[in-house]
Amino acid sequence: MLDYIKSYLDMNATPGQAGNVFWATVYIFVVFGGVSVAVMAMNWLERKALAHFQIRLGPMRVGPHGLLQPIADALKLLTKEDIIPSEADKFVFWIAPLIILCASFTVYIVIPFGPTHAITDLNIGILFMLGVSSLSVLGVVMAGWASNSHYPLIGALRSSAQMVSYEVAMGLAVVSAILMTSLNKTGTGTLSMIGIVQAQQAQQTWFLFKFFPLGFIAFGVFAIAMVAETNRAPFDLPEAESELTAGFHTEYSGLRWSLFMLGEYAAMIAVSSIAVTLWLGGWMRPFPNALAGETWDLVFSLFPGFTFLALAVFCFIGVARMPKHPYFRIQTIGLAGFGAVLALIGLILFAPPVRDRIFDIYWFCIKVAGFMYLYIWYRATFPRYRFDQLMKVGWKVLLPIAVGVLILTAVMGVIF
Amino acid sequence: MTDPTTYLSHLELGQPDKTFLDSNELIINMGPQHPATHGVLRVILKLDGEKVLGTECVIGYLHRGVEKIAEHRTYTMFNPYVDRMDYVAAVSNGLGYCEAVEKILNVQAPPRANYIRVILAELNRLASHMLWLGTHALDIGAMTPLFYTFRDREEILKIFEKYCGARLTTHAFRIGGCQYETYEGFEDDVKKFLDFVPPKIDEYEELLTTNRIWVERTKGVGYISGEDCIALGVTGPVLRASGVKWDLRKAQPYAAYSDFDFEIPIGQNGDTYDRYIVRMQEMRQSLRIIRQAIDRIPEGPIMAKIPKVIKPPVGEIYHSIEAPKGELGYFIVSDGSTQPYRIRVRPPSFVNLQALDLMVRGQLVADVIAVIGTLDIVLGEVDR
Amino acid sequence: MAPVATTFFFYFLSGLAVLGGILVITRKNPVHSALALILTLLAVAGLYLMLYAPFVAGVQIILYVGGIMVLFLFVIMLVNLDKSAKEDQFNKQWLVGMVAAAALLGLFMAVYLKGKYLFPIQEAKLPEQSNVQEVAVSLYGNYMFAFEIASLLLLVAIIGAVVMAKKRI
Amino acid sequence: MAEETKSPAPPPDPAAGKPSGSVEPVPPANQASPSAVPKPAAPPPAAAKPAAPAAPAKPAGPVPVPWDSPLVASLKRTYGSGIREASTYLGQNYMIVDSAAVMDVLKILRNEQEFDYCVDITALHYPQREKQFDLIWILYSFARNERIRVKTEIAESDSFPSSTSIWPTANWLEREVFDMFGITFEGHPDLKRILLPDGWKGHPLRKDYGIIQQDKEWVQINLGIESGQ
Repeated sequence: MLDYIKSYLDMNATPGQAGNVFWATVYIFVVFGGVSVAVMAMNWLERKALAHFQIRLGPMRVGPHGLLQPIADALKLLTKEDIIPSEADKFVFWIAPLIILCASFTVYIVIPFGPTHAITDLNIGILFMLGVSSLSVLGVVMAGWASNSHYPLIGALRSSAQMVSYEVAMGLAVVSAILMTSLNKTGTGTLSMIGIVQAQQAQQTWFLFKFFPLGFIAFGVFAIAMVAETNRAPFDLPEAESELTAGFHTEYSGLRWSLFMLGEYAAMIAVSSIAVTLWLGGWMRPFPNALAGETWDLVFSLFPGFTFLALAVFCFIGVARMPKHPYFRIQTIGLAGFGAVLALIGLILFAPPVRDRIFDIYWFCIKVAGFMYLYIWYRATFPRYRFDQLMKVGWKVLLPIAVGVLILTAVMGVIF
Repeated sequence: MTDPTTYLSHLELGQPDKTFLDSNELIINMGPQHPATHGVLRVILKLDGEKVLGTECVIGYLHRGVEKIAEHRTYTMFNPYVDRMDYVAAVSNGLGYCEAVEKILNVQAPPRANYIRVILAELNRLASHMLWLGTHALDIGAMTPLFYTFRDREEILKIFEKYCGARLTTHAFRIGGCQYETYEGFEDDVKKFLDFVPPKIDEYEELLTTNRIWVERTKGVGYISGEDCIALGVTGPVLRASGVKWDLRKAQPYAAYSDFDFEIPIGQNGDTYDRYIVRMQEMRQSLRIIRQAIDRIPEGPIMAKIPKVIKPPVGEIYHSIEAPKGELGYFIVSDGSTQPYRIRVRPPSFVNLQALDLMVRGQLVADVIAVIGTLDIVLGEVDR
Repeated sequence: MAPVATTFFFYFLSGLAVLGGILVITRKNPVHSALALILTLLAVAGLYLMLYAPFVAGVQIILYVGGIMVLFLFVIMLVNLDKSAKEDQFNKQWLVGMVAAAALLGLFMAVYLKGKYLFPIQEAKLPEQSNVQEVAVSLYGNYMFAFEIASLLLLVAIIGAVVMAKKRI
Repeated sequence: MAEETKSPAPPPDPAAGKPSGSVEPVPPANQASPSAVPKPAAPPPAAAKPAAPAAPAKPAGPVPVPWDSPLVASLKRTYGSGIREASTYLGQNYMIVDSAAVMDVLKILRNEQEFDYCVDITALHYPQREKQFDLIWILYSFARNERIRVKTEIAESDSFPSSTSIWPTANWLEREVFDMFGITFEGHPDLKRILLPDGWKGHPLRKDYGIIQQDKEWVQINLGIESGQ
């Protein structure tokens, strides 16, 4: 048994490929747990960042700087009364959030956090991701219809139209990235997520910069479409609070509502992961070609530890700035403790065995976090599109651009 | 509540375009509990998909019978009540009421009082427009301007608070002038504010004026022509954005407005974007007026000679001012007693709201929100 | 990786597909029917996976479940179907239906009994690693003409739909 | 109120300051500008000293003075005694018109005299009078920068023609008058209560409307107490 467990560690494949059920299970738990924690962190971060964009403080009461706010929110939502409208279609109403949640979590099966850090590697990986993430629109439609109310219905109609429309542009942008994998005489193309990153590794470039500016444009199309796909500002029409109160989940409350939120944030992280994998070199560290060599590898592998240490220092600065008042004592101690934990993690990350294993995961997560920050930034800056304008952007702007880029990429691929 | 369909009795909506799917129209109740109806406005929308076939406003949820109350109060006692109508522009409401009563008494507020009134009323116009901008932008989906405008509106409210102790329902003026002399440092505060706020207005404009989504959401939305405005009695920035250069401060100057040099910004297209631009320019013009007023504020008494018991002679008077939202009129009928026989308030929001139906027909649900925002209504004033 | 519990999954997925099919025709509520159809489609996608055709399975999910069924639901929600919900589902043409079902049953029986001779057993290739390439070569190589014909047909259908749906051209 | 010395400035001739067709109004021509109003006499001692009985010694406030203008003259020529009174009070012009003629007068004001903006429609209730209601239109002309009030007396039973066909803005204003006074307008597209709920009893702005009774009744029915006062 132990051998069975250990045998995987020496292998150079994902647990799914190795057929190692134990490690696959561990990975599934780790990934799903990690995603759930990331969603909570994202929740806190969004509220804090948005607040600072808007000259306010955001959550400050629950825990130091509101660090425990997501937990408090989760507890509140869990204990809230779960209301099902009496005229609602009970079964559909009940199953809709589950579908969204399942769809957005299943996607994580194929996300490559590192060359071996994925639950499994499907040879239709990217297709699988697009397919499964397109299932979440079903949940939205069902939720809107089952609520038996006008606002959710309009929200559902909007979102189904929106998600189906933007999937087209998104798919075409993805295809042009996939085309790049097979080019440059590096072998045949692939749909596998790990294969795509390996292709970038082999070509010594991120696809973002390949066939400049084609990769860049395709990435742009995807970056816009993915915001629309996840119903986030400025494309948050299905849940436009000023128009449709809360869109398709108007009638939901408590736990079920929190499942929607969980699904939404998980989907945001998932599509950002796709973008990172396809265009930003996945787990590769920055400047793989310009700053190559052993020394640079070492320098970049020290980044994770330093990041955590920096966060710890940030916490300690916060501790120093805490008001010296008995009322704040617990908060101060909590923040100091949090900083200490972060510092400890940072120190552990300097250890060579850990460092080598964690290095690629770190770069992947950092890139995804960048996208998450963009999501917040959009939300703070942009007004909301109107429905017809949204459709216009999707069909008349993004789609032609995506088709054009696709054709040009194919031509470039044949020429070079 | 009554079934919404019975409310639609008068809506001559015509048949929606028949499609192959024979999609039937949807009737939606927007409000009274809705985040974007600015209070308790209830709009019944008749939709074909997302297209608005017709609307009907149901108002009165905030009706307090102000006009009836007036009949049972003396002129002085009624003064604070007017602040509660348009509670975001309480100073303007008070100004209109005090001037109307002064007119029927045939007295004249002293010049210094008039200057103080102009300064406060223009500050209030700024505050009202800032609140409008923040909520309007929030309705269209831009969250951030709301917090910026509230930050800057706060400075105005601080001045109000220092002047008269109240922030929102100020009751700043009295019949015959002002009760309070300006506080120590009033001029400095106002001057500081005048330097503080122009960059902030630039900031709002930077966020919105050239923002593509903002322009697309507002250009061509909620169009109303100047003729329609006049026919529907729509006044204020909405009228001016439709190209009619009419502002009571210029047309029939009251208080000290004839002393100041300012422009009436107008728009050409009569759409939501023009109304936005007009209001933004009005904010700058208000600053101009305040600057002139604070520089030239005369010394002297702040209260005219007014009898202790206000007992206007028998007669009636109509007086109106340019409130931030349009023409705010007071029609006072006196029977010679201490209590008005009747006070009629001509609320700009109420009359402007009538234009909603015309402005949103044939547009989308999202535009209804934009148009409600751009009309800048305050339900306290609509319902009184 | 060796397949696990193939038989179980085959019967499980087939059972799901059949169950979904039955639900589609027995549910009175059209939305429920559509959801049952989605169940069937997903089960069939699973069967494709078992046949080592992951590309087809993925496309099945993207196109049918993510696209077409969403449009179905879209239309069902827009159209007022209260009347049809009250109607009896098996009232008309049941005789014709029976005959058709019997004919189909006969066909299945014939294939089951005589299939061995008609379609000789052939060990299928398991192109797991290069599935997409195989499909592409078939579509754009061997069956180029048929593929183009199909796409032309679809184009005609699209234009027809636009012409019919648009109020003013 | 006798004719006294202190009268406001006489109304200037509207024709003098009348721009031709420009949209931008000129500064007020007939609206007595604040500086033009003569300083009022000392505050009416009548309020402070009600004992003073001598009528001539009582300094009356401003009084209405007849309003002469081509507009009034032409209207009077057409309607004769239909125009009962045309006066200026504190610089504000108003005319009292017979209820039979008022719709025609309004139409003429709108169509021929450029009073294209109906500022307000409201009513007054005088329970002692035979014709209990005063109906008032406040009109404004952008071209002339001039305001007038048109007043008419109607009885409760009268059903009065609606002016929505003249000014669309009259729609809600008339609904409010109906809501508050119970005056019905014939030909109004949708005459129903606007500010009060549909089931409301009575019309609150009438002088004989009892607030206390209404309140008592409500608390007796809904709260089961004797009085809310």
